[in-house]
Amino acid sequence: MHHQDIAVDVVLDIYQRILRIRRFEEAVGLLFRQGQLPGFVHLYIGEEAVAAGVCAALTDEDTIISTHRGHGHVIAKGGDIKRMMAELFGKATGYCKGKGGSMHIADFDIGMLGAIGIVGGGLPIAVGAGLSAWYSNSNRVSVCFFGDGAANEGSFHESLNLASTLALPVIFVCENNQYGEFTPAQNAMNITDIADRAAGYGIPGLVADGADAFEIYRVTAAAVERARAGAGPTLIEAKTHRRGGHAEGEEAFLAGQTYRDEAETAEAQAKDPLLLLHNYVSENKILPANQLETLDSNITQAVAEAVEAARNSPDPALESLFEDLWL
Amino acid sequence: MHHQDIAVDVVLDIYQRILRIRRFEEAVGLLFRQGQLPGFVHLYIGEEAVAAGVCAALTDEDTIISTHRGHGHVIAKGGDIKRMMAELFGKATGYCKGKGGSMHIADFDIGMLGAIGIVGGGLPIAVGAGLSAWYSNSNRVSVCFFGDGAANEGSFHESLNLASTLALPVIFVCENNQYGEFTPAQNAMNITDIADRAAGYGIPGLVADGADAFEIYRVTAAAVERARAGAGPTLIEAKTHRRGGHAEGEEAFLAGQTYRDEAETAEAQAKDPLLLLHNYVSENKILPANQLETLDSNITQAVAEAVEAARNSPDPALESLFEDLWL
Amino acid sequence: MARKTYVAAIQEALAEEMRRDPRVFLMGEDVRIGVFPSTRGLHAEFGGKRVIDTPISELAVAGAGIGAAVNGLRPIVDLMFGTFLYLAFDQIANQAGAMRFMYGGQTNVPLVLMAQNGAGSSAGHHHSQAVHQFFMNMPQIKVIMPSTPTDGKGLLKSAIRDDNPVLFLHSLSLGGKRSDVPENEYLIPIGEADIKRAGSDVTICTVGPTVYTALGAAKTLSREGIEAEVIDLRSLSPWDKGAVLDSVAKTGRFVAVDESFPSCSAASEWAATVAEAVFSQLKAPVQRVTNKDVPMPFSPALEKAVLPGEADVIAAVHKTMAYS
Amino acid sequence: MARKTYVAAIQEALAEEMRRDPRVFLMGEDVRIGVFPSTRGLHAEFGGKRVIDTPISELAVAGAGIGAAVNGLRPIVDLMFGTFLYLAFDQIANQAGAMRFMYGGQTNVPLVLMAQNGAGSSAGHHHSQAVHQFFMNMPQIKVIMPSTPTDGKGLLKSAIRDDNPVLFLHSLSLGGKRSDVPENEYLIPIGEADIKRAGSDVTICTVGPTVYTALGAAKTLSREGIEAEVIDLRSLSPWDKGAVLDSVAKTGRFVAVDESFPSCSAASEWAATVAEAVFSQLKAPVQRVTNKDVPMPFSPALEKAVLPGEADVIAAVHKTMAYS
Ligand SMILES: Cc1ncc(C[n+]2csc(CCOP(=O)(O)OP(=O)(O)O)c2C)c(N)n1
Ligand SMILES: Cc1ncc(C[n+]2csc(CCOP(=O)(O)OP(=O)(O)O)c2C)c(N)n1
Ligand SMILES: [Mg+2]
Ligand SMILES: [Mg+2]
Repeated sequence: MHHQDIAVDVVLDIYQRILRIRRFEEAVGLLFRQGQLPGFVHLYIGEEAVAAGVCAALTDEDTIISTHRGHGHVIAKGGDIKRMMAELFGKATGYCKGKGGSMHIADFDIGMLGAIGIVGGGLPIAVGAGLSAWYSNSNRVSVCFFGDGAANEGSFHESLNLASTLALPVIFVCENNQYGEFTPAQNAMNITDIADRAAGYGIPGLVADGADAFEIYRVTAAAVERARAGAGPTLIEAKTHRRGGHAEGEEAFLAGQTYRDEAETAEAQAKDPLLLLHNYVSENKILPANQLETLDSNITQAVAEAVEAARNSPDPALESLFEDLWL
Repeated sequence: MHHQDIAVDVVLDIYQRILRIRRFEEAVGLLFRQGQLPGFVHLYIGEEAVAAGVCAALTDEDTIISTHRGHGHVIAKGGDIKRMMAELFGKATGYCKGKGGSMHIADFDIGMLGAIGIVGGGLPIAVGAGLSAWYSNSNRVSVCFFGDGAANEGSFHESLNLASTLALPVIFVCENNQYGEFTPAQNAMNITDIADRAAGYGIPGLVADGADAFEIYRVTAAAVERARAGAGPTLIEAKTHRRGGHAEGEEAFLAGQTYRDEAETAEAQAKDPLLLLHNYVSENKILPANQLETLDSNITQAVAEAVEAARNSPDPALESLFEDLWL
Repeated sequence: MARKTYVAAIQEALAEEMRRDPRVFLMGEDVRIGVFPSTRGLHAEFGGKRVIDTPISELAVAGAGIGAAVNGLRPIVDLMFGTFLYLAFDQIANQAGAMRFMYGGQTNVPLVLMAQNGAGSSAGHHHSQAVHQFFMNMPQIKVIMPSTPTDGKGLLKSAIRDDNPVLFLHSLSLGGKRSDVPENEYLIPIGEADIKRAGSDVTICTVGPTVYTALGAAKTLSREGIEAEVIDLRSLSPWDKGAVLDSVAKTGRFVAVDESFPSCSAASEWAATVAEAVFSQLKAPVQRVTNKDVPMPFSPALEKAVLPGEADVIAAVHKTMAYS
Repeated sequence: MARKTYVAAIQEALAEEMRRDPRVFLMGEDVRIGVFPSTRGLHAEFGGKRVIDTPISELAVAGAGIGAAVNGLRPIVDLMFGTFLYLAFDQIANQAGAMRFMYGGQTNVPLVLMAQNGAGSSAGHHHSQAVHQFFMNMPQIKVIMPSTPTDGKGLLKSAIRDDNPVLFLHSLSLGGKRSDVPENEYLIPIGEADIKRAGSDVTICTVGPTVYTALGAAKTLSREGIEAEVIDLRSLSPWDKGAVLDSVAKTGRFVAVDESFPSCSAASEWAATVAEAVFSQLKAPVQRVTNKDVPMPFSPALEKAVLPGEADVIAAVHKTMAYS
């Protein structure tokens, strides 16, 4: 891990994105365990360096599409944690007025084109976002986040091939956290690196360390450059770990069954992206310890305020059911 | 082209399969132009060596699945041209009692599990056939024919991955005839060899000359051996040419537009698999000329009889609509 | 006014809208050459960026249309046969129809999907099913199925200008049909029925190719002294309940004719709506005339027997007239 | 007889049938651990060859089920949520339902598909739609949606023994429901309704979780002196028309309650059938109670408002009773 080619303000920017995601997700996990959140919740803890590294390499005009595990992507793209938290509570003040929920947060104003609960469902839409940039001769790049499990959906294949055929400015970011629900990736495919599939579409496929935000930033920046130059899509596979379960409360599903061993959990812990970056920033004296603490407490404070605001927000009015329909 | 490692009776067997397909398809083309056949008709002329070479390497227990361009596969697997022709006429004596038609011929007794009109629709079913062999510890191998166009469907991806993950005895035979309808394969994918996609599933991918029935036979036999040994699926890409249009009567769609150049047509002509094999068999004196002629006239005669029989067969009774429903 | 074929009218609608609005573009398998001739010639005028041949990848192509639509374009995605929409079903049901609502009104999806619907060319089950009923069930997907060149042009133009996802269904069997198409620009609003034939004795409600079946039946019935009112819905979602209910209020008898498998069909929807809304005016039970409830056969004789025919419509009308 | 949960009853049905017939096996995403707990424990008993975890590939997995079924096995394919069936829609509509007919009776497809149907867990549009109406339209696909553990077990066992494709829909919201499940082996035939409550004034026809909504409404209505007959269809295709028509012949009033978007819904099918078949016995127009016609919202308050509730059923009954 090194940041020789990366400006310090970018380093700090990435650090803050990661920290903001972490504190948000920790709060969400707690709220869920307390029974305060409806629906399903899939946390991004352990994978933050991917969203942060990718989004730091994008402009506000570039767009992203996300998954059921989407909170981290929204925050990394600059989403408002107040409106996110309110959405998780299903409140009128949420990003989608309570109509979307955890798996369907969007912020079109910042190029966050929506989280999608259907595994693999976002890839074709991201291709369309890239197509619109290509069509309009804009400089925009479209990024799609998806998991190792999604890489086995037909939509993955069709989307990469379509984007490649039309040389669209799309970056496919596969977050290989080694599992689709409880199924190890290696039980669902007969290859080690999903990046190897890129060759089947005639596009570059790269493996990157998902715990190293700098590496993610670098490969994304290169892919962005390629995309803006009209050279077409790139597949980036970020090897990462989810620290928690597939969904919060999965213990109930598991009912005592296990699907991960301790060595793996230890590895995930050692490769925690926040820990690594925190150590890096401290050791390299990029920010003094007290400023790091202030940053953290500010973010923690903001999250707490978001929770408080969400809790105190009204439920959506029933009439809102008949709004946001046909124009 | 050589047959040093292939027994003479296999050579002759392949030759007859090819010839039977050719004469059948020529008759079908004529009938269609004469307006005698309902529906759509997609001819296999020019691609015969693929079906013949593949099926010659299979036993009667092995199964195949076919496409909209399926007549050649049925004949190569040993189908009855009388019942095929009757089906094309939509008659009660057809393979499917007139309910299937050109795009849906099946003969379960000879392991021909059906032609499928949905591009890519056969691949998952072929995986299921392979799964049943694996499940039952049988020696059976499942073969799926499909086109270059189908290789861009999500079903291709999911099927190859699923078969590979479970190490099923499935052979995926991609007949790359360079076109999906009027779209050149190279406009629909950014790679030259579809076989390269096999690496994305951790299985072997081979390119073979679809005009050389011996080569097709050889690569299939090797894939069959691999499959029977429990080593899993293989992707074979046969480079081939369709001599005619996508569908009979496509001139009407084209309305003067063209999508192929003369060089290509000339190449296809030079690589005509029947011509090549005929020359080979003659030059190598595998069968004397007069016996070759007898063979041909017998087949031509059989096809003519099939046409005659089909024409004279009754339409299906309307009550048959309410047969072949729930058991 | 010139008499034009359905195909020509659709071609005109596409070309006119592409000329009018540079955000409108067309993509699909072989739209350049035009497997269905309605897209033919557009490539010559608009070039490869606005008439895009795609790989055979229905799910991704439909989804790319959605992605382009939420990014300010107005894509027309041709998926060829209605049954191929099955491969894109997820994108349509889960995304296209829901996105605007699901994201709290942040976006909208001005997408047109095109496909041929139903049977008639003896192509077997995989190419001959009617699919409109599936999309009628999905909230926030508009569905149109015009039966004449004139309506086809006017409704397709409305669809392209519509800010919401619209499924435009046409029929191979109508491709050569002709009608008078105005020279001047015109639009036909989505959601308005057309009363094809006035009548006082029974209301026949239908859409698409069976409009002609119904009209044929009405002619025969008229010779017997039964005057059928034939309503061509033209739009299936939203549909013109007002026109239908007004007609039934007048005739007191209702026959729904729909090329579709019977259960949960459009005919069921219309019949249930009529039975619910104007029960007191009904002189006889509502009747449905649909496909037989079996897969689509290849044989022309069998195919014809599966589809709703004039005789079936006449029988249903006789049944409703005989009721007492 | 012991009181068992729905989940336990389904587990039993699967285990018993797998024990009985070695051709029966289960595959799907995470069936080993059991995302829906009904498949849990089967792997321990039957091993990895008969309880197969698959990649996330709905189209191929469903198609592989079909391929295995036509080759002599009896696959049970768990596709998890009903909306994920959209990705396998092609294989179900084009292949599973049609193959036997299309190939002239050469084969049959003894496949069971399982999925959770509908809303109730505040999971948003992508996980909360009801899908049964789509499959009811497809010829030759059987659809069952039992509401009690007892029915669940008996119908699922019938489905596994059925020689045709059957879609078994269950509901997360019913997973913890308990009922008396016989110790001895039993089957419940596909296609037979269960009259949950006898009544003389109005027939309420429903299926799945809304059976409880209807029963709750019936209880309240009874206090007002209105006796509703509540029919749990249990099977949607084929469905027990006889039971419904007999009931309406007696009560003269009909309310269809269906968790589904309204247009082309199961409710529409039932209402149309009743209006067609027993018109003369109807004392009031048929009524449908369905979802509101909007995408499924996340907020629990909004979700509840979209779904048919007891108050909606009561209002529909009041309407039909007040009619004159
Ligand atoms: C089409 C579809 N199939 C199945 C599911 C259920 N499901 C939700 S998340 C998930 C696992 C996804 O794995 P992956 O893509 O690796 O993402 P991760 O959860 O690891 O971030 C599954 C199977 C779904 N939501 N959509
Ligand atoms: C899902 C689907 N999409 C589109 C079609 C229309 N169609 C029929 S054949 C064909 C081309 C198929 O190309 P390829 O797979 O290369 O097979 P070939 O015709 O060359 O043998 C197309 C697009 C179809 N039948 N099914
Ligand atoms: Mg994963
Ligand atoms: Mg081809």
